[in-house]
Amino acid sequence: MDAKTIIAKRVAKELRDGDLVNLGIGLPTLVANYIRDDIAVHLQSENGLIGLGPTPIAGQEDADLTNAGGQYVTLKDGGMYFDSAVSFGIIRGSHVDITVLGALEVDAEGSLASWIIPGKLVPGMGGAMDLVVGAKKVIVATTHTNKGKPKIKHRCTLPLTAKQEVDLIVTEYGVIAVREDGLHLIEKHPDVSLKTIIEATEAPLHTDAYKTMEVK
Amino acid sequence: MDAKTIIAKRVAKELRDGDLVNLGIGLPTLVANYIRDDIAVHLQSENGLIGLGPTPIAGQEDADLTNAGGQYVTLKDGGMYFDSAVSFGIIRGSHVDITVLGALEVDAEGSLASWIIPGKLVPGMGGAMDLVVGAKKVIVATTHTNKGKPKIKHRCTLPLTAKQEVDLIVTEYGVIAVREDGLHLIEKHPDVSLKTIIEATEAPLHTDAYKTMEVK
Amino acid sequence: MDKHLDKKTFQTMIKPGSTIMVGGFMTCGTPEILIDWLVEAKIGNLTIICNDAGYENQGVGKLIANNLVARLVASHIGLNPEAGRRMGEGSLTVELVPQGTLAEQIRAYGAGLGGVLTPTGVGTIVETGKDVITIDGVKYLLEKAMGADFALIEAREADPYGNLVYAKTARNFNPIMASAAKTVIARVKDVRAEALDPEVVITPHVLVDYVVEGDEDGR
Amino acid sequence: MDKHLDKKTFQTMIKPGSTIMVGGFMTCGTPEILIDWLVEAKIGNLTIICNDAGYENQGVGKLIANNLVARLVASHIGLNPEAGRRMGEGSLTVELVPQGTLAEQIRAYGAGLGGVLTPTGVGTIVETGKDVITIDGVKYLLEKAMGADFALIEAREADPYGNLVYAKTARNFNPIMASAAKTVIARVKDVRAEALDPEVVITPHVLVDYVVEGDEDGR
Repeated sequence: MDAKTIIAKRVAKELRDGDLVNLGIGLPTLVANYIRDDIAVHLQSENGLIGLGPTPIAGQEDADLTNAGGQYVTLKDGGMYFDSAVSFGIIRGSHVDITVLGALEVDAEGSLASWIIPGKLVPGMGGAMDLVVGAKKVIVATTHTNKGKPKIKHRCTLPLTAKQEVDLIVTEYGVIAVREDGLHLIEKHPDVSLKTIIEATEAPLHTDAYKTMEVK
Repeated sequence: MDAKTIIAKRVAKELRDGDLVNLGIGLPTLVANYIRDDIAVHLQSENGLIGLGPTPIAGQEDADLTNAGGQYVTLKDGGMYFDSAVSFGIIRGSHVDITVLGALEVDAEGSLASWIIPGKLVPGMGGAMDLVVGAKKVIVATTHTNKGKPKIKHRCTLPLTAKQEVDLIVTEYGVIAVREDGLHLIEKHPDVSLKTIIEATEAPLHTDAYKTMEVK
Repeated sequence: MDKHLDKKTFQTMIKPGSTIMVGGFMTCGTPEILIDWLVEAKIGNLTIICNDAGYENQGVGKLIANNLVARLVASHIGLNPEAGRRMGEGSLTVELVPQGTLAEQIRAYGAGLGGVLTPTGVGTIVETGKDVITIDGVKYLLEKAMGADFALIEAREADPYGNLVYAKTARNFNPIMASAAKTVIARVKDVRAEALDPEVVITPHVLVDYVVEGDEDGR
Repeated sequence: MDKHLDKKTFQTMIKPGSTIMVGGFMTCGTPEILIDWLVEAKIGNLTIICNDAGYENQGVGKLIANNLVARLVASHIGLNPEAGRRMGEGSLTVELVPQGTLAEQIRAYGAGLGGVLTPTGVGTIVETGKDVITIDGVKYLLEKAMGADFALIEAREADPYGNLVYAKTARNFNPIMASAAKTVIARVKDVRAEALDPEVVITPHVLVDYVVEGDEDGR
């Protein structure tokens, strides 16, 4: 199983029946494929809908129905549309239970950098700043390193998306909880050594109480 | 013609084709009866509609369709409903062309007192403060005196609804414009002497350029 | 997800001393039956946030008449002399707020804002005790967001998911209150069998915790 | 009241140097034909307020590619490399704003508020140069209201009064922009013969100054 699949499957286990969830562009989008069939999870797309359904069948795309990545999507029964002010009211107002998004860097304080590499990549923050500040639970879904370089830092070096808002970091190596006293490895991939994880993590990591990560 | 009719008819002449207008409870409501047939004036009711129509025929009242006074009303073709935040967004955001409301006192600076007589009458301001601050043009429609006591003061003595927001005062004696340098009598009822008006007005009144008020 | 709520659970859920937003404008769009349930269970010491005080025997006026309200936040109380009387004698604390400010404070809370800057009330007694902030030469009052423990709202119709649409001017404060309380209880005239048209939903189901259905509205 | 607007009048009405809000989210809900009219008339030195920079040959990207934009206020520009290039070389000023803040600033202007207090951006570079206001121990940024000379919006349908409804996620920024500009021009796919249902109108006709009807949307 590749890293992205491991991560997406593990994040999906965080979702509960009735949750309103926003999945960021890229890796987080894959989470939708692994949501249990026996629970109702409502996916929000910040461009203005709740009830995001699967990708439309080829030829049935509707130019007026896209997600926040600009891709064609569908709407599930019971879903609805709203404007951008309402959409971010729902986001900022703590009505979103979980937001899942990627990271350039995430740190020991739970701060996240995900929207700009000054002088190199300036796409803009889009809705990420509001999502990270507003959602009840913030899950960062990211590969543990970027080409071997740790993404989980002592302190972020890039401009922040939000300060001290991340609750959980899910990588292909394990699951890390952000707590008052720093980062805690709470689950470890059975095939990855603790040494590997510690070496791939710049931030100090509490490793005194972890379980085996469910990988299936 | 009684005072209220004179006032309502004169205020109606201020309305232009396409105007969005809010008529306060009481005397201002009567203005609706005198709007020219050849113009489209859109009446807003701050409890949540644009397109206020006439009072329903007896027996056809709808408990879900009332005005801001709690009275049964109707909706004209092209009208629509909205919530209170949208309603006051329209009001505060200068989308209302004219608001017409009554007064306990109005003064030489264009300040208005209309919502409270401390220790005696405390109904609350309702939507009046927002309307007076938000509307493009504020018309006070009031009898010139309260049982002979001037209502048009040098300075209001009662708690204000809004400071320096009134544009025009229409009474049964005439029409008074509020300008930088104070109050200007711009129209005088043909049957009322200038002396009567000046005596019934506590605020100083510029009377150097008035026309005859159209009373019909 | 079953959002049905019965009277007994309702009466157990709402504790004395709660802060409750009640929808409606002079009782148009007020969930009378939920108020009756509060009165029946004598749940008191309440802070009520509502556009107005209703009438003496209608809307939140019933709570006031039954001595269940300690504090009322409203834009006017003129049609309920009993509220004025109790305010005068000191048995009811009334906080009067401009209607547009009240709407905006509720919306702000629901939208996760700390507050808004409004020109309404500048230079009046509404300004008392508030921060005045000048932007580009214009004065504004800083009005803080306002939330509640419960919102009791009324809608025309719910769908099986709990999406809501409203009836005419009975909409008023109901949709914004649905965003601003920890627990939102909607009394609806009907629950339809099919999902509502996604273009016309006013209150998304995720904001609605419980739905009380019934034809009897107590009016 | 006839709200019909033709190309020639449109091109005369909008002056170089104007501030223009353009609806749409990655061009979904962007009035392409109105942008084409601006490009054709070479109306330049514009400040554009839009969720994003569109694509290189779509949406407001067409204005950027034709060198008509001096300043862009948006939440991201990632799908239009040309915007990034021009930003880098300094021929385009880009002001990046969190999406929810942008929406709220526009809504605030339309609703006559001076600004709002948002927790978004606290502790980030978005905070730079802004007032930080603490309420009940929580920090908020004071974000000012944002208006424009023109709003160019797209709707699914207008009625003869100019009331608007939108199509699915093409709604996005369009309704709030309709409240925040001196002159609002709506491009609609159709103008229907009868008034819209008063319960489903999203943008009231009083906010809409002009309507451009047409089947060709230029996409």
